[in-house]
Amino acid sequence: MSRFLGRRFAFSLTTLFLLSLLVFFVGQVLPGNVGRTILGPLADQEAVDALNRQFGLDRPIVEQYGTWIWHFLQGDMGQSYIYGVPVAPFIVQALGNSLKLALVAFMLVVPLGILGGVLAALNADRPIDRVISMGGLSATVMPEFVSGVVLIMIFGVWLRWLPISAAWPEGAGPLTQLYYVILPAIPLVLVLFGYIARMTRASMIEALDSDYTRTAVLKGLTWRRVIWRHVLRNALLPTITVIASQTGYLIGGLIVVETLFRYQGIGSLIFRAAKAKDFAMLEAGVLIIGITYAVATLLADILYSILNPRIQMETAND
Amino acid sequence: MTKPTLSLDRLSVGYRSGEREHAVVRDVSLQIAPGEAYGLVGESGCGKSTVALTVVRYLPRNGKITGGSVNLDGADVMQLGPEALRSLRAKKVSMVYQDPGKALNPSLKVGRQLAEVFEVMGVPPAEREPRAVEMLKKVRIADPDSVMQRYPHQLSGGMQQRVAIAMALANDPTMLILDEPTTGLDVTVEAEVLDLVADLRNEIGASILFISHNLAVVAKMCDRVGVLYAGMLVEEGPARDIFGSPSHPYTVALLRCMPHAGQTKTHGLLESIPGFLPPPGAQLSGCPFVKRCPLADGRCRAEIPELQDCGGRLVRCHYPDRAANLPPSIEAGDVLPKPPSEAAQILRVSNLSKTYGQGNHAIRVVTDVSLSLQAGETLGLVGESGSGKTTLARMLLGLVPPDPGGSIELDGRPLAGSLERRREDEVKAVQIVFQNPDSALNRSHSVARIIGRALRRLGGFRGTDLAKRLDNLVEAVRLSPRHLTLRPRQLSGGLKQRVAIARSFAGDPRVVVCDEPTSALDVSVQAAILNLLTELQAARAVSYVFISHDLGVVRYLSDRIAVLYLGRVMEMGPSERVFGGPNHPYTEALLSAVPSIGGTQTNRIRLTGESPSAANPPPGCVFQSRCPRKIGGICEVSEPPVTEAEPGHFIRCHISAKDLMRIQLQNKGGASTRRSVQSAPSVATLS
Amino acid sequence: MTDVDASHRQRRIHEVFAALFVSGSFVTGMTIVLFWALCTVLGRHLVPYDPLADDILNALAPPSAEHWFGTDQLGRDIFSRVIVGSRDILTVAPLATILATGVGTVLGLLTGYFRGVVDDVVSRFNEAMMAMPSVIVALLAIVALGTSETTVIIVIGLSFAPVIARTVRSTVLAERELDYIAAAKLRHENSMHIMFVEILPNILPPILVEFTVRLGYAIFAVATLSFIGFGLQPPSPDWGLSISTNYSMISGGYWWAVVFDALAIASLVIGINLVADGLQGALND
Amino acid sequence: MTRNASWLDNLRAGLTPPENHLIDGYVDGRVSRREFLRHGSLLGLSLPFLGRVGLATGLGAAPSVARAAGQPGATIRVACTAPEAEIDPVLVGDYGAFLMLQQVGEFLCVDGPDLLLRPSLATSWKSNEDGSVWTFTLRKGVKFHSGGEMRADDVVATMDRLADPKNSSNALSVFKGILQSGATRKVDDYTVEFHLNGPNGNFPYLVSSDNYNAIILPASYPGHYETAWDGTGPFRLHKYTRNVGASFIRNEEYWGRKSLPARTEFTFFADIQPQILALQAGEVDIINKLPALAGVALLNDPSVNVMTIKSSAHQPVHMQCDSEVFKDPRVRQAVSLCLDREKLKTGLMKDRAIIGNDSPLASVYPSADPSVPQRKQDIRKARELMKAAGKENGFQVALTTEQYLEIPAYAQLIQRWVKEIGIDLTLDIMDRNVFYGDAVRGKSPWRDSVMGIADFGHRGVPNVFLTAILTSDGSWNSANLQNREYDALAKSYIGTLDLESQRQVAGQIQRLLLEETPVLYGYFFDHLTAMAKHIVGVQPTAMGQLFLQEAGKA
Repeated sequence: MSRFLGRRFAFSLTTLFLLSLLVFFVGQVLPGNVGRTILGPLADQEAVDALNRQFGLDRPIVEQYGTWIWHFLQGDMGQSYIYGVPVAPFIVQALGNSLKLALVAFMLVVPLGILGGVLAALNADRPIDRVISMGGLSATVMPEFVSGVVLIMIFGVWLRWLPISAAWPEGAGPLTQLYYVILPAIPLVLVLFGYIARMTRASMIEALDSDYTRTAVLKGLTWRRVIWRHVLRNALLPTITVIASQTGYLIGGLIVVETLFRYQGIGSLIFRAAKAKDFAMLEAGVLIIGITYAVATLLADILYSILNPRIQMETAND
Repeated sequence: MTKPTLSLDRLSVGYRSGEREHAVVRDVSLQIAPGEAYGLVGESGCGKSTVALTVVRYLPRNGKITGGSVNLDGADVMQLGPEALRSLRAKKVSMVYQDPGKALNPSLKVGRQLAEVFEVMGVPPAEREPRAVEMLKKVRIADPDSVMQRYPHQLSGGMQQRVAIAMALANDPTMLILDEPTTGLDVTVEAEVLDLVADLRNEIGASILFISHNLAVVAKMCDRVGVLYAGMLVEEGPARDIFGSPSHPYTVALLRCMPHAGQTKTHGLLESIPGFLPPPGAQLSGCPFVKRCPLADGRCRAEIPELQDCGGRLVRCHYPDRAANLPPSIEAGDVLPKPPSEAAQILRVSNLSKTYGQGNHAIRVVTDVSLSLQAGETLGLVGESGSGKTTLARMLLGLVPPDPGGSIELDGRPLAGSLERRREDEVKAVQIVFQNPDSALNRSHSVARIIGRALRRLGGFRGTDLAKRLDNLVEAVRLSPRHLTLRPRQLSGGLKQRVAIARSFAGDPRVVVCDEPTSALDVSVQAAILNLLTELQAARAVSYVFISHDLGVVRYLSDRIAVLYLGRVMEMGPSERVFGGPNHPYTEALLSAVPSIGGTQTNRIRLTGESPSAANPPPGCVFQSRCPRKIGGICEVSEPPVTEAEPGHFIRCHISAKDLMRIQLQNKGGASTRRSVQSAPSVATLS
Repeated sequence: MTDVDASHRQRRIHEVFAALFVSGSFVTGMTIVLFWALCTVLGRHLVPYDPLADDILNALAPPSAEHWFGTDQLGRDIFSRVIVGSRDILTVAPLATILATGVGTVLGLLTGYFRGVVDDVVSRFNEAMMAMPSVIVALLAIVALGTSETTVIIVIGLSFAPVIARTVRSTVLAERELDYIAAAKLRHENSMHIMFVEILPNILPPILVEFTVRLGYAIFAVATLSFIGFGLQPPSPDWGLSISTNYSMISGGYWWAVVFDALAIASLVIGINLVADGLQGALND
Repeated sequence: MTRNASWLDNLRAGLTPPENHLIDGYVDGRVSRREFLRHGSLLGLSLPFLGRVGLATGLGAAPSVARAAGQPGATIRVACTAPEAEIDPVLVGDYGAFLMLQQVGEFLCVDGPDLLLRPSLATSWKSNEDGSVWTFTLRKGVKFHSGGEMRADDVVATMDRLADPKNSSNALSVFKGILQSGATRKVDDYTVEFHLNGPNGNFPYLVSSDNYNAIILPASYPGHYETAWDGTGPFRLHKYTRNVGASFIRNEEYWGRKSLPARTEFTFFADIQPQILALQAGEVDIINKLPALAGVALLNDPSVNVMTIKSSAHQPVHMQCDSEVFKDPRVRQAVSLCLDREKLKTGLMKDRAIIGNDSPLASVYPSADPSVPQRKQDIRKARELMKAAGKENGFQVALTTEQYLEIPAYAQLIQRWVKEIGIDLTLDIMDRNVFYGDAVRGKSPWRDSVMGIADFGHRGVPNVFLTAILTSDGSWNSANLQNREYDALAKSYIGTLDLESQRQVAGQIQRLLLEETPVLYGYFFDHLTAMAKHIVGVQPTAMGQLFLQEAGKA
């Protein structure tokens, strides 16, 4: 077990290292000339050079990367080009908000998605399955700005049930915050519902068709008990990993949702940074998403290995 | 007659695929009396498992009963409401199937799954666990408390099946269905499980429906037997009668396909059944067997025969009395391979080992194997799963590089361990026929492309030359040019294996490794493939390394046999000597484990205990942990020497060949069951 | 003798096609996708107005016989814009997906077949790519490289490649254990032959399914980039862009300025998913 | 119409010649009442005074803004764009930022919603004879939020800070060539003199709310404005969160009438669409700056009031006069002749605009010469000009601009129109921040592009537009116009105090710019403020500021 964890942890670290290289490459090397990118194609070369010097971009690449990552590890994510202040507080605050939104979305979508998948699997190829599967699938690929706009129109403008701006008043308690976050969470729920339902449906059907389910049914167990004790137990294990694989999207992929609903998360932070070409902010934001994702998948793998006796065995023997 | 426990009345079942309904069980009627063991045999696709699933009303979603009824212990199964059906499953009927690893829930401990049966029965929670332990003891699990705490994947296949049987018997059913319960298990394990079932029969008094493709197993286990063909019951009667004097041409032909005890290739080719099973759902206008039956006439084609009573048995044939004189499918005078005359060694293997992993995790799957192969000779490699026979074969081919130290020589010249470093002519000299043609043939390439590519690469043929060679080769493996444009999935299993054989012969190989080439095939097809291999050997003077777990097949084809256990050669010698004795105790156990139809069953040598893992082999003799002939401390301490019992017959044992011979003759006389029982407890604790 | 047999087995091939065309989802999806594909190719010749022709005095006219879907805030014909609007997205997204599939397949084949250190490194790299949502990767690269259709294609293509590589790799891992690979090695075939001639044809079905699924996501991504202003630029009649500039119009009663673009995106993504679903069903049966 | 001449004469006693000239013009009908009031306020004549003149002439009284019937103690919620960078009164140039500043800070005088200058921290002002020295009298008893009383030293320090080139203040665009550092002098604690580089007839506008950087700060202002948010205004900052919003509370120590609302909340938006939705969803009460095109949904919404203020805000299209394609003025004229200005006004601006005539002297300015012929769309003539310039085959050029308000639509319209004369415009529409860059040549796509569209907010007087944008050394001369004649005219305009003389110079400028056409002025659009029906007492300015001290819910 510890061997497995150690290896898994080393994998995560490698991934993060590569991610940092990638982000650094795209953010600082690929543009060729950050100063030029910021100042635009028409700018004076002198001005460009001056800006690059200011960013320390005239130093060797390896040195730049080293400095950047070393500072990052110490919590110094660099200075914002726009605000002239350290990036870290922005990132920390935005990450906190994103996690809140992600948590709400998860708490809504995980039970719903699993329920949907289970219902679809139990009624496979019947109308209810078609509705859940196709509906979920379509919702998954529907751009959030389509669903988001529709939600704003219906619940915000016409019915006025929910605030369309996800900025809760200062000092709001958790319940008030929740009230403000529900509407932006719905597009996420829509996007993830189909995904989780589909995965759940597939593993449910696999479990339902399995020999051990047949054994359980032929034991004379009630259907309910077969489902709860034998089918779900095995079918839901893969769902953990599926859900974890969506954290990257949930933490940082929400540009549209966060912009539409004015939510101060990592997505909108990155979006603003991108618009303003605030590279330090952009790189830090993307790296934070990667770290969150790596941590989430690591946790999911650990959870999976705890819940799945076969993994324990394999690694014990390994 | 007493009221039968199970009665099927003109049962028909179909599967829906797309818009069509395919009949898989047609009009099957049978009864099983209380306490009776009824065997249902037939080749794959004949509908046996569907019958079993219909009895418990657990057909797949697309399955549908299209006619008839099932009556189980007085209840009409088709008419039961959900609760009644559940109760029937809980109390009256149990089922054990193939692949126990899948039948047990992987994420629940064995104890919990077993206790669940008692939960369904309404046993108070406190009593469930003790009763579960009791059940495990009943199926001879030596350490039930520890097994209760384990997950299924932590048990061996044999143990898993015991647990499954324990679960099936826990509710004391009136009807026990065993659907291929030993298929996929090793011979010795199969024998144990079968012994267990046979022993328990007396205790439980349940009726048994035993389903198997293995005629010998059914013959051993059952009172009465029904033979299914294309979803129809073609013959039914007492086991002894059916196997002794079959009355349906299909049954007759099927029994002839199997190599008889002692039959070898020098005696002549095997009989086979030409043609194919009608596909599921085919519209039958006459006897389902008509296209393959040498006796068929106009009436057989026009009219589906009824099951008729022929003196204590039922036969679905218009001419049941003619079956006994069914003409043989092979003409006399076919070319037979001559035994190798001059001892030209083609392949020589010395001290070959293979270790996977490193350090603490090293697993040595082949240890210090030396053997040789002569021109035109067949060397049989026998052993159970984990014995290293496939790894050994792959080392010969160069697919798996051996550990340093050993050597492989071809025609006296050393052969590189890895394929990449072998020369073209060395590569084409050693080829293989794989076990599973579905895996061995590229499913997206046509037959012509598969064989043509081999001819081009291995034979070096181009253009018209290649086309000519292709035709020759296709003809040689008895395929027709029609097949050339087809893709593997459009071919039956037998035809696929012919394509694979054609491919391996494309470069005129010196040695062909046959890795269980017929184990995925039905008996009737197996014979044809064995015949083909025999003919090719005769025509091309090729040598075979023939791997199989089926001793009958090995005996038929092999000139010499090597028996492997845990990566070591335990015994090697000429075929007739290995089958005649004296034997290594392991060989002895293997031989005695094989069920045979003939009924001249020798006393079983029971191996108890689990087969050890190659990662953790026992000290001393690797077989000592299961050996019924273990003589004491020496077996646990030192590796046994290899002794030459007779010229060319080697045995790796501390017991001398002479002593072995003596013991084994005694056993054949019927005296040693006691000995094996005695030895059982001492090793069982090792499990 | 084998007539029955062969025809039976041949039928199974036909069954895949039959299943596809019997499957309502595939036919519906294909119809929708083909409709938009047609609009992409012929759009400009099919529409009654130049999608860029403004008629600003007739802005925001409701749907009428003259303007079926009404006009937008510059008086441009929305019907023409919606029809022609498929062009950019249905050029960019499929090209990106083809690139992703190509790169992903090659990567997946190499890593799955060779395993070893290369596999470890590339797999970690893929994981690193997958840690970032594709829209974010795209954003990062577009900021770095500047907005252009080529950039969007390359960036989306490369950011989807790891997912496809992972799918391909896992099928290759299963495939390389099959004996026909050993048989090929026993003919001294080189690795290229084994990967591209032996393995590739067998893993095409999952690649095809993955392609359709990814195409849906690519459309999602391209539309999203347009919506946030990092994709296609005005005056392209692109749907995401249109929605982005008009969405508050709905509440003022000018629903037609948004609804048709939204329906267009919705129908396209649903169509593609129906196709993917149909393919998956038919190939898995 | 009766005239009370003696009263009028009484009133006129002690006025400067320009002031008397203005009254003459008004009485004779050469100057409209609106122009009279506006110019009068500029000259330092108080509104009550002007009202009395109006009454005396029988032409009606000055408008007065009545305190609306709003309930006190309300919370007023405003939607606005987010400040784009750190808020620093010296530096800010973006609308979101100066709106924040104006909530806490005050100016010497305010260019109000009716485009009349009215006193704020200065109670009155007066120029010398030629308009080169302006004297402002400061209000007494004004307290900074930080505690001290506002005095002349603070005003001097504030103005010097803005005028000092070292501080690279955004206000330099206003003060450059007019007011230098050190030229603001304290007379006594409550009197300040501005010694200008030369005569300037419009100077008070340059220290009014029009010059949004010119909020009066303590002399001791240490920088880092966001730490203290000092000022003298009716509201104090409660909380400011970057990118999210700001809230302000009533300043109980305010020198004037205490503000009605207890609290104001500003919510920052990146775009106009969500602001519209937020207003319709009832989450904000006011959208301070509503573009007509995008806001069309609100213009017709019965639950929303849209306040319209005439303004000189515009979106100039520059063509670089030294570029290969635009170096010939005939080409620039041809481009201008492609514009259908009527369409721009009614279609693009929903009639919330006035037509422009390729000069910044919009007709809202009293000084604009109405006799200059209006340029109209004339494709035929445009083609002829192109031919004459040897460009009958057209050319390709990039139109660089920003993603802001209706500019993208405007750009698309121009793109379509100039196609008629063979010009192939490629649009390069970028983020606003990026577009302006550092706003100096070499560091700003705006300044460096061959053709571009910028946006300028309202100014009470056209001085900045005439100088910074069009003079040879103008700091925002993106068209690179180098025209000595124009430079002289602009200088002369600025030095003129007298309305009629101004109008005469203006006419020359307008004609010259029609000839040169370095910049297209298609329209000047109204400042629109959308409010929920129940909100009253809000006072927007054309500049984009928002005075909320009188606001309330009806």
